[in-house]
Amino acid sequence: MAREKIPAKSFWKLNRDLVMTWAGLCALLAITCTLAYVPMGRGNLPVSLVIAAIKAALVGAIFMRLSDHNALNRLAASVGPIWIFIMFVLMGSDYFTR
Amino acid sequence: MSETLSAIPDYLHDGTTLRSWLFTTDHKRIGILFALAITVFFFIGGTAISIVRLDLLTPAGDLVSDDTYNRLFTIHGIIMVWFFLIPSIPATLGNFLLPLMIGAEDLAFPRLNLLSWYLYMGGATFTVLTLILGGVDTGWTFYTPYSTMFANGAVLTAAAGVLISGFSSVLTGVNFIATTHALRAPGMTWFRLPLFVWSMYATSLVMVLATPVLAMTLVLVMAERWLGLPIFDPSRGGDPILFQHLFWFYSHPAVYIMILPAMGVVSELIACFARRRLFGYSFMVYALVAIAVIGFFVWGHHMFVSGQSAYANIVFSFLSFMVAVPSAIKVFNWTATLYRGSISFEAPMLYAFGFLGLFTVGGLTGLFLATVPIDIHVTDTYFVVAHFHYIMVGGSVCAYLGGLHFWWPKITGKLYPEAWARFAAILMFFGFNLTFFPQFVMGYLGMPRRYHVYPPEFQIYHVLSTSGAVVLGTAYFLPLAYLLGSLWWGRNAGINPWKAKGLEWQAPSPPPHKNFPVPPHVPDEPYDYHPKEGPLAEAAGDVS
Amino acid sequence: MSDSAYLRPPWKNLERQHQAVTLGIWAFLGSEVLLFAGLFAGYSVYRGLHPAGFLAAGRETSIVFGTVNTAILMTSSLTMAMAGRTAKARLFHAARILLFATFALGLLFLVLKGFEYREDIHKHLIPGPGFPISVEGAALFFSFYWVMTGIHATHVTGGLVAVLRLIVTSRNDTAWLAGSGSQEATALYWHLVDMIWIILYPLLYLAGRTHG
Amino acid sequence: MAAMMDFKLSLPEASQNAQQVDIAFFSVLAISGVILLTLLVLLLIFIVRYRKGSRAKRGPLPEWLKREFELGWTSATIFLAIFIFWWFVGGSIFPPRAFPGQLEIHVVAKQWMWKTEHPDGAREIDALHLPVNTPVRLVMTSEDVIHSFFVPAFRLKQDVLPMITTELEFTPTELGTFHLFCAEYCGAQHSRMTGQITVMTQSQYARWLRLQPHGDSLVREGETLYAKFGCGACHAPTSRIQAPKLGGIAGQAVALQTGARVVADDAYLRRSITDPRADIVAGFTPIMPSYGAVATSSEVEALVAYVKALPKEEQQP
Repeated sequence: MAREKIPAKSFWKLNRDLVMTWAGLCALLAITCTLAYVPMGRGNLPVSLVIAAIKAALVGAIFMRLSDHNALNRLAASVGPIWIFIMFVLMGSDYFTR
Repeated sequence: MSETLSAIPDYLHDGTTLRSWLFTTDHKRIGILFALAITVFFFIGGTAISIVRLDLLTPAGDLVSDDTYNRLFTIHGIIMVWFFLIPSIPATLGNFLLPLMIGAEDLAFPRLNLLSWYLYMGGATFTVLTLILGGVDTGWTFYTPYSTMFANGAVLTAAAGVLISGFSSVLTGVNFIATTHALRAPGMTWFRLPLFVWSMYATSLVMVLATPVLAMTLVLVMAERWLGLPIFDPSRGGDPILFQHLFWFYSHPAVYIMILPAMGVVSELIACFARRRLFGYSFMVYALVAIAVIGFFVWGHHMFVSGQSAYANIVFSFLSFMVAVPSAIKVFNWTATLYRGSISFEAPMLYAFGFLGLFTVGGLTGLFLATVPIDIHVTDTYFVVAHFHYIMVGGSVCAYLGGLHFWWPKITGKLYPEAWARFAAILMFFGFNLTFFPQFVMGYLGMPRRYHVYPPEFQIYHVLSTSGAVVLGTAYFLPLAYLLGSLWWGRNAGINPWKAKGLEWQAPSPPPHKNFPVPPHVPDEPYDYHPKEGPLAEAAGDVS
Repeated sequence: MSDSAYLRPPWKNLERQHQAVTLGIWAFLGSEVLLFAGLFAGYSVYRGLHPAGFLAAGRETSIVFGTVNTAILMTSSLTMAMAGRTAKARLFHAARILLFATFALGLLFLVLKGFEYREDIHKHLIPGPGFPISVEGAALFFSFYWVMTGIHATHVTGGLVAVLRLIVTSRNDTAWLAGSGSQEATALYWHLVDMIWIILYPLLYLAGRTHG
Repeated sequence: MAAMMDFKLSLPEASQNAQQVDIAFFSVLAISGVILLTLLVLLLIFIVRYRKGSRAKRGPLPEWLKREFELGWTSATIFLAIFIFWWFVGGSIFPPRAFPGQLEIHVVAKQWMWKTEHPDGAREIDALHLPVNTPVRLVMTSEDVIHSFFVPAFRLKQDVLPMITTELEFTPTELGTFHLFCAEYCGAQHSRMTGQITVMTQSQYARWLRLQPHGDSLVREGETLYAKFGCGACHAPTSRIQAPKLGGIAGQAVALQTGARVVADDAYLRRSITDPRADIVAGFTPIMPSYGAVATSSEVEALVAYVKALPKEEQQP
């Protein structure tokens, strides 16, 4: 098969949303790394986890194409986090009341 | 049609070399490979526990040493749970029947299916290695810190065996889920699926979501024992109860990996031999899925005396009562299916009746264990041992044998000897009750489990139990003998000896490599044992 | 040229085969998530029991390696996603270059992780005799550090093998990248490994940075 | 064989708790019995009446009737499950708080024996003597693996964990000798880790106690350990090193660095020894090393007992 020729412009157009997402991820990485050095007492952990969750959601929605996948795949993708939630809630019912 | 059939070799004769078996991607052959392997393990695990039961005839435990006793019940537990019960129905009957029942050629990922078998065998190799190294004495539960810091057995190889075979069950689950979604024949809508398929689907969910947690727990145990990393060790800040949470997060749902498929099998048997559509089909489906999901919320009822908080005890107790509801609904529906049926009593149906009685006793005694104050008294006693054997042996093994007899004509093309089979089924029911019912009584009286020596007042119950085990053991050897014998001497079964509904009975017996010579189409509701009069019934008759 | 050449038994329809592969891989990813759930749960419980130890230990991990590696893995995710996009646009040559980039970045991640491990070992950050942090719970942190990063590195290695397979198989048959479901399946797995690292990063590298 | 004739079908109810558990047990047994019996009778009727070839009527059932049945037994089952939960679990679950006047017995489990210690220092191995009708509180810990303290006659069981203290509270109500079992598998001689609980009248118990050789009481043992570990170097009232003073601290509210206030109960004292940095007292630097790996669980218990016995000191100027 012949090597395809692609104009740089259409190549950019094809991948623009992906690159933007990547830039967003890098920005969030810089923010979370910086914020880790800002004393917030107990606030540091939740802040870093929320940023991590946003990053993970970006990867899931854009890179893993969950935003344009069918409902079944989205359901399958949501099962893991839901089950982790169940695990934490029920284990918490022990550890928070020991 | 029959001429074209005879031209295509059935799956058993489609290649006869060892290679054609070991590298097969045919779901039916892989089912057979699994069946062979689990049968071997069933009898290894059975031998171990036979020695234990003989030893328990005397209160002083005169037959084997303390250490040997502990290794025997441990290997019994590990083998029976992970190398027999977990793969029993899904990997053998499930593998064989799932594609047939939905009208597919094979599972969605045939090579992945073969990989499942090799992973199982990899885990099995480690388990055999554990036996060669002298066994392991942690109990199948691997509780820390005993397993990580104190046990001297081959904990690492035992844990590795379980870990590896766990991946086999994850891959089987993934395969079944994708197959059920994507390979149903035209007309086979979700609510036309046989309940066995639904039960496989629900089981797969549990396998996929629970097994990895066990895998990671075992990795942590291995890291602590082998690499000396502090993880559960309380003297280095760890929490041994954390292990129990993680372990039971898998191991309670694992019970549903064993019992859901059994429920699926029994639904097929009862519908066929009562000649009646299952009562409340959609409720049966919801109940299966509900059990699979709620089953994840109840693991803490194994830990009422562990030192877990009293609030957690209440939460888990309540949730455990809730999981009893869908199970009860299933029992009611099976019973109601018999109403206005036309019941015949072939061996598979006898196994189904056995299941119904034994599972109900197992389920009802579950109520005792969900009730915290009662559980505190009877947990870690023979009451619990009896309870879970009623579920796993009375329930799952009974259903497995019932299913094996029911589909034996389809799997092998031969009929088994009916009289022997009925005798074995009845013998098993009596042997089982004689073995395990006395254990309820001695459990309530305080006989702790995993005891090698015991106070003499419990001896009568142990003697009863051991004598029952002799009967039960005989009842398990009988099918091994006559089923194997039927391969040579059995009469040819024909396509549908039971006149059962379901797509698998439209394929030849045994089916050819790609199952259906003509791709099937499904116009009917499931279990359509009483078709309506008129042209519709004619049309339905034409399809087969 | 027809993509139906990539039909595998028992499939009759390529689109359905793709759907099944994607659903299967999503189910498998659900399983993978639960694999790490046990580690997350253990980490959370112990962090709750020994907050001081976890903060003291968290300071000792190498934030430079951790952050750079996060960026590398996110970039590899980008190249992987772009590879899928370009393959779908039938720009197979570009897709293969992007797969090479993904492979190289993944390998770089592992190499840097190796250097980081060497530094950790040099600082005796292995629980046991000679472990330098005396605060209770710090050793537990490092148990989880080693197990979490170790299991994650195993997954990266598995991902690299899968990416290598894409590169090798598409060498003579570039259209295979779009025709079979393998590229998409591999990509989903690769992104999940990235996602897990994104969650591990604040747990292992950002704890306790405000003190000392 | 004579021993086999010795079997019992009932178990003494030798504590207040035992009666409650038995009521629950036999109530659930009755409920289950009725359910099982109904089911078996129905099965039998259906099997006979609808056997193949019988002349029973067989037409289809109307859909609405089926749905009524489904909803009926679903709601009945849910109701029954909630009822059993509410009736037998709801009320009886929370262990009562410790109260004065309880006989506090310390239990240490190790492979494969039970060591018990009475408040005045009398010690027993694989045995425990108790006065009847006296509230007892067992404070239990293990020196190695997980064990479980199980007395069937009391219907009580509690896991005994290493480095963690668990408690059991009960009141023996019946005289006699009862089995003590280890119910959590703990290794080779698990089944030999048994003992005897002897419940005596209160005067018999007093007499028995007097006749025991008295080892050091827990407080005295704690005093020795306090000196051995050099706790006084920092904690003594005269010490110049900054450390919280311990006299009379037990039961008091303590202000922590985080701003929280906690009550210095047993658990707090234990934690402060094994994991001093868990709760740092306001105004102090966390310089105390952890004694979690140095002191055994039973030594920690002795230290806690000693600290609790320290008198409140005069305020230093």
